[in-house]
Amino acid sequence: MEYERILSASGPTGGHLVRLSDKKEPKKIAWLQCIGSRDMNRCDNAYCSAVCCMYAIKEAVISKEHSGDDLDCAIFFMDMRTHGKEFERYYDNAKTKKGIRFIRSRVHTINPVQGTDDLEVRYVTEDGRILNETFDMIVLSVGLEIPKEIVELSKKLNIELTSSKFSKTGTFKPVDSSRKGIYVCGAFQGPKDIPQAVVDASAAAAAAGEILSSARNTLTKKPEIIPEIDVMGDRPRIGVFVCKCGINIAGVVNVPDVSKYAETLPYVEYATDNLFSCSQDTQDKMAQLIKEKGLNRVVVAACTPKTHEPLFQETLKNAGINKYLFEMANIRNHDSWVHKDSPEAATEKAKDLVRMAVAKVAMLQPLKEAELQVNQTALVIGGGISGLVAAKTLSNQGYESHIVEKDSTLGGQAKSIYKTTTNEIVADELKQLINDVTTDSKIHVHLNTTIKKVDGFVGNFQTTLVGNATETVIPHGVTIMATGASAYKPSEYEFGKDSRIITSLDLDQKLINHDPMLKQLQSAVFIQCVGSRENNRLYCSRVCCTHSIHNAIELKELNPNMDIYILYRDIRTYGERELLYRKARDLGVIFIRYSVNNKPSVAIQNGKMSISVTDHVLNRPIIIETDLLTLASALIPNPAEDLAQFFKLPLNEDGFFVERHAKLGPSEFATDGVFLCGTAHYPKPIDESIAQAKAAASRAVTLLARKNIFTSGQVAFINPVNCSSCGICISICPYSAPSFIEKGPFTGKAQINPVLCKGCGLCVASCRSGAIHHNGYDNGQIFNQLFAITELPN
Amino acid sequence: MIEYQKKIQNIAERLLNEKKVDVVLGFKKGTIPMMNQPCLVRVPDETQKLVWDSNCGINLTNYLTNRKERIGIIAKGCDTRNIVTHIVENKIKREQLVIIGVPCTGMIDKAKINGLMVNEIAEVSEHNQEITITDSRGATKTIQKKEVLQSNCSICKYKNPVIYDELVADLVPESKDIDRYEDIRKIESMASSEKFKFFEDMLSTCIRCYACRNACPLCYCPTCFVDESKPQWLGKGMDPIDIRTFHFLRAYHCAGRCTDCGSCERACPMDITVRQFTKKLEKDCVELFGWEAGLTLDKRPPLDHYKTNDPQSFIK
Amino acid sequence: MMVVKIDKQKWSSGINQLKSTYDVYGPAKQGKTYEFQKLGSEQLPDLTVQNTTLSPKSIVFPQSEKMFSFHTDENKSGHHILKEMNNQSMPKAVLGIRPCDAKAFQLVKLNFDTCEYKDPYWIRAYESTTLIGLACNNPCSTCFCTSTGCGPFSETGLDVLLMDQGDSFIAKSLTPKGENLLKTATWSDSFDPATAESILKSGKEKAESKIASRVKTDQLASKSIMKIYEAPFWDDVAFSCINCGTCTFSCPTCWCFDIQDETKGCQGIRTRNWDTCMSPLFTLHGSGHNPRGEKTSRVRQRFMHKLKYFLDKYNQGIMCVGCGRCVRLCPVNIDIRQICNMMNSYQPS
Amino acid sequence: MADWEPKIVSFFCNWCTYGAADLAGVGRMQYPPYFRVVRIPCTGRMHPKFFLSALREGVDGVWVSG
Amino acid sequence: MQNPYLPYPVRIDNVTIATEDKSLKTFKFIFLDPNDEKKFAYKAGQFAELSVPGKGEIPIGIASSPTEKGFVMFTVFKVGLVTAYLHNMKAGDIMGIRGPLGNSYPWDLLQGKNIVIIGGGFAFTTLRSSIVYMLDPANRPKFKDIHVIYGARSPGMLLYKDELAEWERRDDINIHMTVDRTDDPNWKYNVGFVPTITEKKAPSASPDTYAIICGPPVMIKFTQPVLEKLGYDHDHIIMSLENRMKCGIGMCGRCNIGKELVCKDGPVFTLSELNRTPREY
Repeated sequence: MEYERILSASGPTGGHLVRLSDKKEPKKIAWLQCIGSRDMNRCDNAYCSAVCCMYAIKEAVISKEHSGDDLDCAIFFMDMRTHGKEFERYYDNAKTKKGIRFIRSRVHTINPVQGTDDLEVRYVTEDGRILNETFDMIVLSVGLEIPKEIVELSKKLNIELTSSKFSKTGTFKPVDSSRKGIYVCGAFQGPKDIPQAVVDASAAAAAAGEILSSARNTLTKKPEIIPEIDVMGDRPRIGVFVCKCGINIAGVVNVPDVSKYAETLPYVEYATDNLFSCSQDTQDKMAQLIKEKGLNRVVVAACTPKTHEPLFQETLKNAGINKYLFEMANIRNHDSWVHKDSPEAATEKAKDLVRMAVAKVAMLQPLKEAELQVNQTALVIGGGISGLVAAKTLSNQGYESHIVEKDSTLGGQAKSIYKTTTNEIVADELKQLINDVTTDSKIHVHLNTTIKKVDGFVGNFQTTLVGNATETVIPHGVTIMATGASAYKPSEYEFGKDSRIITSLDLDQKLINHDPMLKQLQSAVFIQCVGSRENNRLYCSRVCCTHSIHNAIELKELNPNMDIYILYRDIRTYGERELLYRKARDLGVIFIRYSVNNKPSVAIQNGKMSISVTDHVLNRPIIIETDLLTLASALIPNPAEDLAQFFKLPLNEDGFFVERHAKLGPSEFATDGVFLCGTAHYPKPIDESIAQAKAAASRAVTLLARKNIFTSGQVAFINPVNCSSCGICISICPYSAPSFIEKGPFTGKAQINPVLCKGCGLCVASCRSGAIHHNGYDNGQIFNQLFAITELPN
Repeated sequence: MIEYQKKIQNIAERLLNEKKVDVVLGFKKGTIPMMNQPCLVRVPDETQKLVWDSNCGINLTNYLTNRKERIGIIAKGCDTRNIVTHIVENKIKREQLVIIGVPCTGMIDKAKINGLMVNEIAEVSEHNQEITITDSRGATKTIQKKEVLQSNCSICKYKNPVIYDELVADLVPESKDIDRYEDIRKIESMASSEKFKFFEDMLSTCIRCYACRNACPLCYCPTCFVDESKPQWLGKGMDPIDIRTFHFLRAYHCAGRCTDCGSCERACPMDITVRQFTKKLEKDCVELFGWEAGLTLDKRPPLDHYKTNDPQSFIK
Repeated sequence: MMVVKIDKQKWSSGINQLKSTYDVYGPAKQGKTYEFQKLGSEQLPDLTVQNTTLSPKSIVFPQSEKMFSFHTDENKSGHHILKEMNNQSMPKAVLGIRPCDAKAFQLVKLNFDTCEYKDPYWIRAYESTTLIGLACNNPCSTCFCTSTGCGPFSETGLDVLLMDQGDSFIAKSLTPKGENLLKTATWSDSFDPATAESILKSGKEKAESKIASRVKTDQLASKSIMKIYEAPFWDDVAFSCINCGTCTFSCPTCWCFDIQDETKGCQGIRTRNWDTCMSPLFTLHGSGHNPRGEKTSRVRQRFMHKLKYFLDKYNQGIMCVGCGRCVRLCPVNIDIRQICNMMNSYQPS
Repeated sequence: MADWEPKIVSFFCNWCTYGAADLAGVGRMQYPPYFRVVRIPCTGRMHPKFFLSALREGVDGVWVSG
Repeated sequence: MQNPYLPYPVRIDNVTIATEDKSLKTFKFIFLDPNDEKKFAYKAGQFAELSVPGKGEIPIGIASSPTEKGFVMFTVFKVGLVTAYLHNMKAGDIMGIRGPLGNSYPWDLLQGKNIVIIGGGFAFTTLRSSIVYMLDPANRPKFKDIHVIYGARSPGMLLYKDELAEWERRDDINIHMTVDRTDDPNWKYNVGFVPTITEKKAPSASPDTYAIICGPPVMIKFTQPVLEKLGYDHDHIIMSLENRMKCGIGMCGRCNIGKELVCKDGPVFTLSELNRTPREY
């Protein structure tokens, strides 16, 4: 955390990477992993904090970006746990392209180097050598733990905690605390990174929404609507409000001068300055001035529109002016804050920015927002556990849904899984869930069904289903993608050549069936990362370490004398799963690390199966004879290219869907009205899939709960007279907003559906004919800004 | 060439007789040497006026735009590539066309021939790959056609039609290992001041007649950007910056679509080598996207569609 | 009238003499083409070229011409009020202009110098220009000046006519302007006018005999506008047209122009630029309606204007001097000679 | 050249670089006052016209980022 | 040499919104130099180039009457670059007027005649000029009966509403207002297109009756046959054209119809004159 602040532009060193003690720029930095995690000796935190590996890598990479390639970054670690989406690729990149040193080791002491602020790290490598290395700076990757007060609070609330003091939740109820009506999310439930925390948050909101659904819309108030004044055809009367922002702007920019200057600009009827434009009383004053002076367009020269545009637009609305007749001049973030040593130049720049804003606002026209009805039904694609939970969550909140499953049964991958890590029997839970879904009158299940065509857009999709030799068109308002993933069928390790070589799911099947052969086994071997974390599948399948370890424990419990070997690259039992890893070791499961360049090999001779692997401690090959080889094969996404096309959704190079935002929008797409959950997003265990299913449902409800939605007025539109029908807009739009007109005098010309348009302007820029215009960013408006840059009016 | 011509006339006559097309689009003999005129033939009897020789450099695709009838069109390699682009861009439908493909051995460059004689050229005839020039005083000269090819034809990679329904002769061998971009690399290697001077000189004689634009089959917009009035952002006078802006943006509009048919250069009354602009973008499209225009009906040019996996290495 | 003989040696010294009083223009190689250019201090007109690619009309009527200036700064006086530009320059002398191009100025004058309105820019420029024509000993194959009321030795519109005699020119002044110029150039080796006339006469006959290209215009005046306008051949005539401005911009008699304001900051100018009836924009209404929206109507307009409307309006022949430029330069071989003959011989059924 | 102050027009995507420029302000990073930002809804909106026109208007540089 | 391209500087005296959709505004101009007003001696039916420095010029029919002194008035429809800019100008702004240009309605010929004015939409401007001119006490006796048929899309789109009401009250002029359609219960005049109302209200033809038509092409197209039906000779149907113009003085070459230049030889032509020209308007 402290290091993050040093790297931050707003941190104590202004983003300059220096050692705090002597302000020296470090040349060598070490990160020490697992400080306060995976450690019973010093801190009693047996769990893995799940996020630190990735943070350390990120910090190292960013440090290099700050300070150049000369900076030496070393990360001391035990297992590298980059199990998140796109993390493995980042890790690989850090290792191979950025030159970050990853040192698998145990650090035992850090000694200050006499007479300097440097530190010497003493560590033991895997092969047992003791080495010293001196660093300018050491960053401790300190783990996460629950503060005492929270533990206290939990007691008061009567919430049960785990041994690691995280809130206890169940795999199938990942956000339910032990007490009904109290839901948990984020790191309180277990150590986790941002996307997972965001997922949990949405899921918790969904869970809360489920029990509150009967109270929905009982406390809403209708805001008073101020009639909009028709300003079309009127001469622009521009008001300019220049904000001092306390001293944030006025401390550098001569604000009265700027506001006086603004008065001289064309069409400006009124200009003034404010201490804080965003304060409520200033807002009221502005609304009053707009009315008094008959202003019909407003420029606020202040901070950034990214945060304050909506606020001022609201002020315009309150004054009866269309909210799009507004422009901000960013004289704080882009001016006073960044030119504080040249107040004169900053004042000149502020004038330029105001002049540009005035030039643009004069050209702006009132815009209408398209209003559309929302069909309050959801389509859930995929009848696996995620899809089922999503549909059920929606139903609990009162919304209908259709589940489309290409298979003949519901349940997906969960059907093949034996137990959860907390020893719940998956089949029992799944049966209950399927029963809940199939008996729910609000959920319609379509088995053996695929999707043929999708028309429409957010609020009004029309999807053609094909199943059982019939086609049905389902109207729906939102879509949840829960298409899932499946186990990779290995081609390595002689798989398929011997019945003793099986996959993890095959082993689950044997466990489910209580296969008697399991008890007979003398020896069992697991090989991890089969098909994951290499070559064309450069991602971690996330679930396999835990799965194999859990199954190893199961086997040990069946037959404690069985010799069990787990051949792995890094053990990734993130969070409290680490406890299982520990338990397995306690039970005598033998863990042997192999390197990706030197994989184990399998030999079958005279009916005997033996596995050869180079032991990382002894550094020589050992041969294990075994009766059962379980391959922890990768989880690969189910093919979804067609669906991606239908809904205009992006897929990453591994075939997983790309969410709206990796951190902040994990359960939704950039395409409005389409949501994402489960292993179609990335490999994940059942609890995380369920959480994300709830999260996707929760995000979907934000749309479904509204009868109608308004789209932005800042969209593209086509003047058909100038359209040359070349089709470039249709081809280039990522959102399918343009189409050819099929009827009427402009048949064959293009048109844009304002509901689908995101206003990116790609079509506008691509249209050679100049037929496409952009409300809010039209050529004339941008040209006016451009001309205002170079034109000195007086 | 005369064999070509006969074959063209026969095919045109047959297509009209069989009512496969309503009109045939071809060339008729021009009124001055080295000039043929695009024409429409509507009845079988008139097909005899169709000609073919090395002066058919105008790209007839230009005349297809937005036509409604069924058309037989005589098309060289480059023309067919533009037909492809026209179909892709909804300017004509494939079903409307019977493409009479001409395996092309190149068109001759008027200016080069004019430069060979002191006096005015009175007549130019051709036989096989030889050109015989007669001047106004009766002097003659015979040269190899390849010496006087239009500069785009001498570096042509697609002499044969890429799409056709009829063929007037056997396909001709395509040239291999052509360096299409020698001139462009030379410009690219210039320092920016040199480049500036180069373009300044190159465009100094431009009279903004827009013949280059109008001869180009790609330029079919109802309102060209130079004519936009709301806002009018491009001056209409002889300001060199406005002239340059026109040429640059015209070239941009042809990026990924230009087939280097040479119509623009051929049309220029001031002999400006305007192809150097479009060729630069052609080179970029080849290098960045592996794209050559007008070879397939199934794909749109690289700058015409949105792909999440477009190369981004040039963004730095 | 004054006739002098200009020895080729005196030719260059005379021209340099002229340059102190006149801006001297003459044909010169520009890029790949020959055009009329203002000659530099030691530069001589290149008279080997048969005729320039573009007509010399731009010397009097530039393609872009500033008309007025203004400013929009409300803090200064006179804002938003147009002021005439000071376009005054030295008198111009155009050496080596062909008789056809000189005659063209006479036709264009009918447009710019009318009894109701006078175009001060054109008139001032024209009046300060002295045209020293070079008779065409070797007309081009596309020249048809003899059928347009002009000819290779035509004197109409010229101030001086030169005839190349190998090592000398015979120069015949036709106006006081021309006489002045000869004097300024100190080209004063007098030559017997009668001999000159006979040389010119034979030269003229010889040159005219070389002109094989002809158009017929005798029936044009008697036909009704509406009949020719409605003739069926216009679609065919216009078919190959690509709507470029080559024909109009290269033509010595096309005068159409557009007026545009250009501003930069508070400073602005009103300019006029050549325009072309080939462009759909030429007649496009603000409402989107276009009286000549179709290519055919624009091509028809060009030929009707030159060969019929002008003839009817001024009764001064057709608005074409037969220079052949549009025939040579049209990218798609639209040939005014063919069209003129079609119009002339058209008999409505 | 020492006193030369370029005028650079910066076309910034609303979703990334514009916000980044905001953050530069939040972080009080100091840079020369030569840039004038034009906010565009996405760099996809960027049209060759804008480059050409900006240069024609006399700016010294065009910076597109997003 | 007088420069015919040089506008007279004027100041906008006031701007009023002319129609409910604000697409038309009426501008009153005052000449900065009072002598220019004398030079700008015009007749009803002529037009002028409104010159907005920096934007350009537009030809607009003069809406004021020569009998109204001290100002000139134009009603401008917002359609292009110049008019859009003009619509955003305000009283006090300086610009230019160049003119008067073109011919006028043939007032000498019309003396002593019955006049039927047929107008539609925003082309009513020069007709207002003509009506005010004819109603001037000094001029009214020169004319016999005056009929005005004027239509607009809706009541709110009628120009010069106050004056229409005033003329309506007079007995020396017959005003027939019509709108294409309206749901205004207070609308007490005609509903229907101009040609239909013309057929009903226009006096039948006589050698002494002249019709002046000014309106959108579609109105003219359908009114012509009506007048023919009523017996009007083509010599007695007078129309005003609006072609794209730049110079306004017959030099720039774009506004011709046949050999006639609309800006200089027109814009007013009789139908029989137009019959002899190509229909390029």
